[in-house]
Amino acid sequence: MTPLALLLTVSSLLFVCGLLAVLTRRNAILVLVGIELMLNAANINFIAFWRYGPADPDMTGPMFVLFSIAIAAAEAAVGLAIVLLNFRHTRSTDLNRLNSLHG
Amino acid sequence: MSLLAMSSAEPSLWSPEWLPRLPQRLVEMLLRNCHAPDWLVSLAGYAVAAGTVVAVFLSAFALLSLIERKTLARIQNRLGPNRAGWFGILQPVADGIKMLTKEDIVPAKAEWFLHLMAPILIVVPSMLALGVIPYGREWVPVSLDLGLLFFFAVGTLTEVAVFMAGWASGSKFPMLGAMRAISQMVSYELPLILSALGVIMVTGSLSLPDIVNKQGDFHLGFIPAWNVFTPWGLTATLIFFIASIAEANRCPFDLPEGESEIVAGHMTEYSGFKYALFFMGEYLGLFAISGLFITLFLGGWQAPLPGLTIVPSWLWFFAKLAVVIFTHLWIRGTFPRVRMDQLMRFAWLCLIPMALLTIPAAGIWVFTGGGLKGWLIIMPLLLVPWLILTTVFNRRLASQTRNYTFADS
Amino acid sequence: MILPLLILSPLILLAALGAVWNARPVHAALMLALALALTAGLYLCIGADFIGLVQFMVYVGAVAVLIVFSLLITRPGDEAEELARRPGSLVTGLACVLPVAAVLMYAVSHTTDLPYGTAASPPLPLQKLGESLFTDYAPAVLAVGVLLTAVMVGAALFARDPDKKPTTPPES
Amino acid sequence: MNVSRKSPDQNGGGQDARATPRWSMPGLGLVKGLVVTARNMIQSYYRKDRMTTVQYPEERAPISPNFRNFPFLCYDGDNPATGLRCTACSICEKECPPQCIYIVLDRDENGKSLKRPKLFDIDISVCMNCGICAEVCPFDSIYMDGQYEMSTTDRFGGLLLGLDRLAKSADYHMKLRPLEASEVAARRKAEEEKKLAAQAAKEAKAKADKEAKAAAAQAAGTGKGETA
Repeated sequence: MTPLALLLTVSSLLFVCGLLAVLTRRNAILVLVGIELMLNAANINFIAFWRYGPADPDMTGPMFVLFSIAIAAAEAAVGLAIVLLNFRHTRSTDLNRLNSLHG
Repeated sequence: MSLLAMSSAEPSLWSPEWLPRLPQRLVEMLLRNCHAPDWLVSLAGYAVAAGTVVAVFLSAFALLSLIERKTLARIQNRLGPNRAGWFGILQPVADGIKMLTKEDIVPAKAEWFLHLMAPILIVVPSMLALGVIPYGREWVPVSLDLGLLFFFAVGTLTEVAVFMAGWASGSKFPMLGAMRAISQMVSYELPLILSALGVIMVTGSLSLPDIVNKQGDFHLGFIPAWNVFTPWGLTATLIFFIASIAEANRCPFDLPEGESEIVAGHMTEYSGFKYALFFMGEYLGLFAISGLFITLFLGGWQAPLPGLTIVPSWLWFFAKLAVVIFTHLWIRGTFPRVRMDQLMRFAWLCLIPMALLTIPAAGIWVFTGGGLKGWLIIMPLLLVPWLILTTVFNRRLASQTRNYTFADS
Repeated sequence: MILPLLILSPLILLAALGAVWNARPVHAALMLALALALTAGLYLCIGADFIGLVQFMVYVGAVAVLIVFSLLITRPGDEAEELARRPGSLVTGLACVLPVAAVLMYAVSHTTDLPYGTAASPPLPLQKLGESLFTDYAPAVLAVGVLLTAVMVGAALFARDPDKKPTTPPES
Repeated sequence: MNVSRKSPDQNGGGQDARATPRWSMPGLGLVKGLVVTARNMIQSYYRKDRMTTVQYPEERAPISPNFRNFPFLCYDGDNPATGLRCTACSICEKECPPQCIYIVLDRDENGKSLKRPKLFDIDISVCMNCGICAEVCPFDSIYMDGQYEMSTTDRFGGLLLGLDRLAKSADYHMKLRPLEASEVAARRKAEEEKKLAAQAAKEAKAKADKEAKAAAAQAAGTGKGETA
């Protein structure tokens, strides 16, 4: 097994884990946990292809990961702020109870 | 490992400059003479180097725990510990014996695994951070290209550890203490890192030995070219120092463990050796952050005057460390604990804007080439916002002054 | 070079599974922190030191702590009984996830056919990374800066109490 | 600053802090505080009057004459067995709120009271130092002590004081609380003198009575004899 294949397997399984968390968790914060896992899986792919893929003198992979990390942090901050704001209204972070908008 | 870069210079074995690395080199020589494989030689060398740092700082920790009590006592016109041994010199030993022989209590509602891991995770990052600081010209335990980033990265582990301690104890005061600690650390990490960015810009490197080497010159023949002697560096020094007090959880920013309010914060439910580990982690963290402060702004191991370079460089480092640590003690003995809202407002409204300003100031300093011109341009740039910020800050606090009817009589 | 990867990969997956399956929210968040920290270790092992340390600092130091902190503020109960009571969501989740997993694994198994198996790029040159970050990628850096500023202001506004009234007592 | 220089106490600068100027250099107050503590620290090394610590087991702070601790029994003279002022009247025993006093009256073989205690125990693990026993004692016998090093390794016997440990001489009382003791001594002396005088008067009276009676008897005898 080459390192590339190993890393890609890890990253796809990590992605699947994240997806499962997003689909099954009811707590909004834990759904964010799943999203972080999925972003992380994508980052592993970028690094793996930069390191073990075709030669990449421009370092596009790490660069993309840097931006991705910055945006993931921003996403977590905004996401958690929204969850907290919602928590202040409904006293709950349960996604199944956020149904006041469906017709 | 790509992270590790061996130092290649090989001066005489007995020069004082190399004294702290003598054990490491002796072990390496011994192993080479026994025809040990190369990886074993370097591994053993690193182990001994790490052991040297740990031994030095653990004894410094023991000494500091005594000196702190003596200094605070003198500030309050007391005598301090003076029973165990001559002038209380054996007090750390007595404390250690007491700590080690105490019962280790895990509360019934605690999660024992996290409860156990938290004190370990407090000590480990401090030890790791101590490993990258250049203590002398030839004494850098591990010379990393990304030393500064590494330092900050392992420093963030403390937050997780504090949270684990607070949460795993399963009781109220630790929880409150952990929440206070996390919000404080997150808030003060920003000015800490932002004020270090100017140094990175001017040096053009994240490697701590490079940063120290860059500060080796003397202006006008006697003013050391330390970063503190530049306008942006002075501001960054103050900000970094204040933020480092908060990061080390020391007075006046010791809210996470304010004894009079929440017992001992996240350490409330700990006893015996685990408590000692917390104590140790705190002091090692203080050493580490003070060491970084010296490295970034006070010229690391550089001598303060040109003629004094004959003194071994690591002695200069430890002299500066002693001065910085004493300042910490002095501040602890002087200022009362701040309130939580004051703490947060100070970080976000005062420190972070000023820390952000030091970055363009450092850029201007580089482009004007320093000197008098740099001072003239940068000083107003920093001084005016500082006066505005502090005045506004003081005003807002002054409007909330409380009259104590009985205490003031 | 593959040995550290072989050690780290299953650990990452186990930690991620812990983050997904653990019924106690705080444990799940700590498992996430562990998974992210181990991923940082993975980056260090394959020569992306800078990315690894940044990952550690941002994900473990900021994102995981943020998640843990909001868990403390909201104090959710354990999800164990809920998960046990409604296995339907689990079945649905798995039904959605397994095809995705199958597709991904198929793709990965074909990626191994690519001719390159060993390191093609040198370890990350930091100087060059910084230079291209502020020349070629300068617009992107500016955009991220604007984004982060907006996020900081926005999050502060979101999280602020609109009126200073005490919050309503929680309905039990 | 002037204020603090005049009085090098810890609260130096408290006065001018109240008269805060409208605007001062930000951070100046912090520096002032640091100067105060630095002066404290440095002067503590050469100014003896700053250091108030008394190194306890080697040296002791003098106790105040008003300091009162567990009770003791006073005796006159040198022999506690004979000089004890206590008459075992049991007033203190009855008044003691936590009832920590236990008295047994000493009697001779005929069951007649000897007006002295056979047993006088105070359990100081129960005693609450209220001093009521000392107040109610009509015989100036029980007083509050100034002793504070009462710790013992024996939880029961060590804290149960018997006559041997309770009895202390009047000289000790005089040394402990000279004012109160001399007052008591003067009063006792006066009483003693009064008693002596009364006794003398009584004796004189008795003698006079006796003489008068004798004289009367004689007179009657003679009168009787005369009449008979």
